[in-house]
Amino acid sequence: MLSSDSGFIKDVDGVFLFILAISLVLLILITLLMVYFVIRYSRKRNPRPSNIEGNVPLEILWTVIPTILVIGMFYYGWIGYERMKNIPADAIVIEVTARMWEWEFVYPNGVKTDTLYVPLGKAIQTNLISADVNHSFFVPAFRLKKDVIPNKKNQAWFRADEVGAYDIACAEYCGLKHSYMYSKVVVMAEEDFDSWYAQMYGTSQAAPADTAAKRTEGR
Amino acid sequence: MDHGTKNHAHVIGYGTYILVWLGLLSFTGITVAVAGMDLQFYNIAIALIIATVKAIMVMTIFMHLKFEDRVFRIFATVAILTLLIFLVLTFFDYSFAR
Amino acid sequence: MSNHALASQSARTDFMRAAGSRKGILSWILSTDHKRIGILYMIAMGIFFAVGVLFGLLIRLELIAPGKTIMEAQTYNSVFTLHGIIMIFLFIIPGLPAVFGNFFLPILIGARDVSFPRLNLLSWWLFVAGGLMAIVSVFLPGGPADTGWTFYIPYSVRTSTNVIPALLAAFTLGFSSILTGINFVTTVHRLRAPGMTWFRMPLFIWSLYATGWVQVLATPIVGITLLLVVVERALGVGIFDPALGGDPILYQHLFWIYSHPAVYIMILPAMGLISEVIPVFARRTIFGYSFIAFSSIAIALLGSLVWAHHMFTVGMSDTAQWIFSLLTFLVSIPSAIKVFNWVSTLYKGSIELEPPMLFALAFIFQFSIGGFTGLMQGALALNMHLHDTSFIVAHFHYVMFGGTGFGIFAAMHYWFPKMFGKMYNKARANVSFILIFIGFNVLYFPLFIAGYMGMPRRYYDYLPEFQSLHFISTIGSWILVLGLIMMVANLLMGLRNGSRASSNPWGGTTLEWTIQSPPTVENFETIPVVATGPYDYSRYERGEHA
Amino acid sequence: MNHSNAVQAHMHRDDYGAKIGMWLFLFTELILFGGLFIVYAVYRFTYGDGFSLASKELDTLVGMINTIVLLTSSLTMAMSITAIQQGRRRLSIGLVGATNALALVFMVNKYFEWTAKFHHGLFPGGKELLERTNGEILYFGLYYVMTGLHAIHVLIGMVIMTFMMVYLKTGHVNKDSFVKLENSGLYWHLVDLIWIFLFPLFYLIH
Repeated sequence: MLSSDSGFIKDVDGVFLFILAISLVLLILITLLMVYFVIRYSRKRNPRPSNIEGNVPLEILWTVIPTILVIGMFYYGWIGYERMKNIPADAIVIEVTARMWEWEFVYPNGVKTDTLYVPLGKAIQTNLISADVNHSFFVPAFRLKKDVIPNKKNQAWFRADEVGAYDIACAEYCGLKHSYMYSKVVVMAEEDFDSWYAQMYGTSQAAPADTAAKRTEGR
Repeated sequence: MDHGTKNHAHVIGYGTYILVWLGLLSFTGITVAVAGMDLQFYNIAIALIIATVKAIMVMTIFMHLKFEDRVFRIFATVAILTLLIFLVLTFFDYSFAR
Repeated sequence: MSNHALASQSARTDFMRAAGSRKGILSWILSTDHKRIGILYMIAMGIFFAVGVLFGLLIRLELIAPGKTIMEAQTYNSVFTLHGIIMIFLFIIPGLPAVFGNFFLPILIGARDVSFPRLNLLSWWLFVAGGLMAIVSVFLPGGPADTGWTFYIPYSVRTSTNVIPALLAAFTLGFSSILTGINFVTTVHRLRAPGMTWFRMPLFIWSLYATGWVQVLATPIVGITLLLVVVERALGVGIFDPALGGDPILYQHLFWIYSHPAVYIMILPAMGLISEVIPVFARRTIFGYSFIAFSSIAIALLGSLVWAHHMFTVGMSDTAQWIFSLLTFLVSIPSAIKVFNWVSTLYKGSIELEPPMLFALAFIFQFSIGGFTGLMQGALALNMHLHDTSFIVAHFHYVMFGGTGFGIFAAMHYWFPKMFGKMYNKARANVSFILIFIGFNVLYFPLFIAGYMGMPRRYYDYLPEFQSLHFISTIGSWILVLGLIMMVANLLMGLRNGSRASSNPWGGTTLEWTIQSPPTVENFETIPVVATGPYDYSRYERGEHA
Repeated sequence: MNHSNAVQAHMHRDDYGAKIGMWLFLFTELILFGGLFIVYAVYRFTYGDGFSLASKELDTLVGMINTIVLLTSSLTMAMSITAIQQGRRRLSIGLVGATNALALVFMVNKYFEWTAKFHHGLFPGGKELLERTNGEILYFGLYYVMTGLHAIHVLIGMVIMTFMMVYLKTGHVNKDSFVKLENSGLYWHLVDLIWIFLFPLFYLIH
């Protein structure tokens, strides 16, 4: 789930916490004021209302402050996104094909798998190709999502910083088995990956172990 | 703003209409003639500019916008601007590297 | 209004009983009286809402546990598609404008009807026709559409289900919505009573006016887009289909050019309604009238420019990404202004927590949550993670249901005595409110958490780690439905044998409270002359209230 | 706003309001076609070569004749309003009739143009067309949809004109009450306006 680490986790979670903190302060302020006013100025306590028509300085204040806050939010969101889209030049390029309802990964040496094996700490670039309808390449653990659109060459990248297996989901509705279109990113230590890669070379099909790794089977 | 009886106030003469019509026909001739030349990008620009001029002529005279209340002109401007903004914002996606 | 006028008016028959040239049901379904049309909409919409709720309940029930619970995946996909189509096109969009706008827009500006009464009736017929088409598409061979309400290309071209009837239904409903918009904008321009200047209009009217413009200027885009999918499917014309070189993303652009403003068609009238309710129950004038009025226009304007924030993950140009992200953040400001003004309207008021007020206050709370979580999705980096997860589902239900839905409920409780001349049981209304409020939040809040954890939306099945959240959510749906049933039953009981309501049970100051309940066919015997703003509560301030 | 007028509007017919309503409706039509123009613009941008190639197959002369026909019909339509304002009923009927006749000429022309294309196999799903490049397929897709939708509007216009001729004849539309004719005219001019843009986009720009 959300236990792993990739370059974007800090960015995404950082923006989230930033907006969440501001939102919570404002939400609590609004709610408490509302509740306080309802009690303090209930008809029993305050039978005679005061018709205050408005207050221009106040209006300006609560226009300007939110404007500054949201521009700050925009800025942090943008900075984080910049890192997501700048793919390092030394990234390993893996072709990802999405079709109803499975993923296929093709490595630079022609190896094909249905599970994505990647070395630890290396930048991985995924070239996203759709064989039929729209899909979306979603790795929640890496805070990574990019749509896979026919006729369009989308790319995404990530760098996994912890060994383990993480879910790949399809996040764009694609029909009957949309919810079963899961696969895994398996992050291996670099030497493990190298030996796996060398061993796989020449075999174009996925190893039997791959299917076992898929969570979707048999459900 | 006074209106209500406005309908009867502006009777536009046949002559005005015929003049506009002649103008429209000449612009049609010009645009066809220009299309025959090879001016690359300017072909598109000229064709669209002439079409816009013709459209303005139809709207102001044939459709009486020139003689109607201001509110109609504001409305028309809002609608056309809306469409233009839709177009421009869509092209913020297409005309930059994706 | 003088006592004499009141007495003579009470003797007149109200619009419910008035004898027209036609008898029986025809006197309703062929009526051009804006009030009858409003009630026709209410009935039709109520039925569709019940169906939509049922589908929602089925979705939640299926998701109570992983694996198959009550239905197959294909059925589930159709059910959530229909839930979306019904709730959006047949409930939320027409909810406030078509029902309460029709009934109260002419009354609130001191008119006898809308500008084009026959066109108004046509809108209702188109609405019914569209609704029937959507229902018929379920039973035709091929099965109900399973594309999601967004009809994304290329799936909508490839699936063998009945997409065309569903598209034509949506198109017809869009047309109905356009005609209502044209009618309202014209009515506001032409039929305001003497003295009813623009800045003496009730804020509900301002919001309907802004909504009308959005209906007129945005709906045709989705109309043509859906038609293009129809010709693409029916005739094989190459427009969006990638197999013929088409661009699926262009479809998304066109779809959201309408469908994002549509969100504002849904929420603006609710905001206007809240601006009506709060002053009445706080017995004081609204805080910052002109700021609320202008923020409606600003929302309509800015809201039309932010559509591509539904598409941050499709791979748009970077320029488009940041422009749409920035515009999205800016549209939150007028909404924030409204919220602050509403809360300030409570300050030094004389507040009575009647049922409509409870719904209105819940609106502010839930709409705020919906708005704040909307900010999160506007942030580009965060959007990459949240897009198409159940976080989004929770967010838009907080806005659409927690906002507009609660607005509709507030309107129902607020105007019920005026529309029918009877009063419902307030204690039961309060209990149903509490159930709805609790049920709603229990239902949707867990989906925020699940979404952040990576639960994608439109999933028939899910990983075991999400089970507890889905379980809580499903429990919430039961509480919510219980509350809804109780609320509707209470209103229906009020309709049957509620106590007689006076013409002004809440002490409101807008024009509808000056006429009898239910109103006469003509609304006003003589067209009123307006001399003050809409929320003049100075008599309460002076302590002189009857 | 002058309120005595607004009050009057409650009791009498509201020509001014009718015109506002008509204009609002025209905006929806404008945006309806606008959506298509956006599609056109994006695809011309993406598939410039295919569009250029395909557009050369349309006959500029046919397009020009139809442009002149529609412009002239707009003229007769506009003049018919002046005629009824002056109380010249028969002239007005004649001018609306001329508009209708010109619309018919437009449709006949269109019919021959389309059938010629069909003969060459250039229709949606046609074998000839499917063998071409994506840009050309999209061009012809848009050509049929946009001119087709426009033609439907011309047909609707002809129905409206026929009604107007009847109304003029029966006196339902007369010297003092001609807003229906005015609104029909507005509609007709919009149909013309759309064509003013369709013509260069499909026939002239290569």
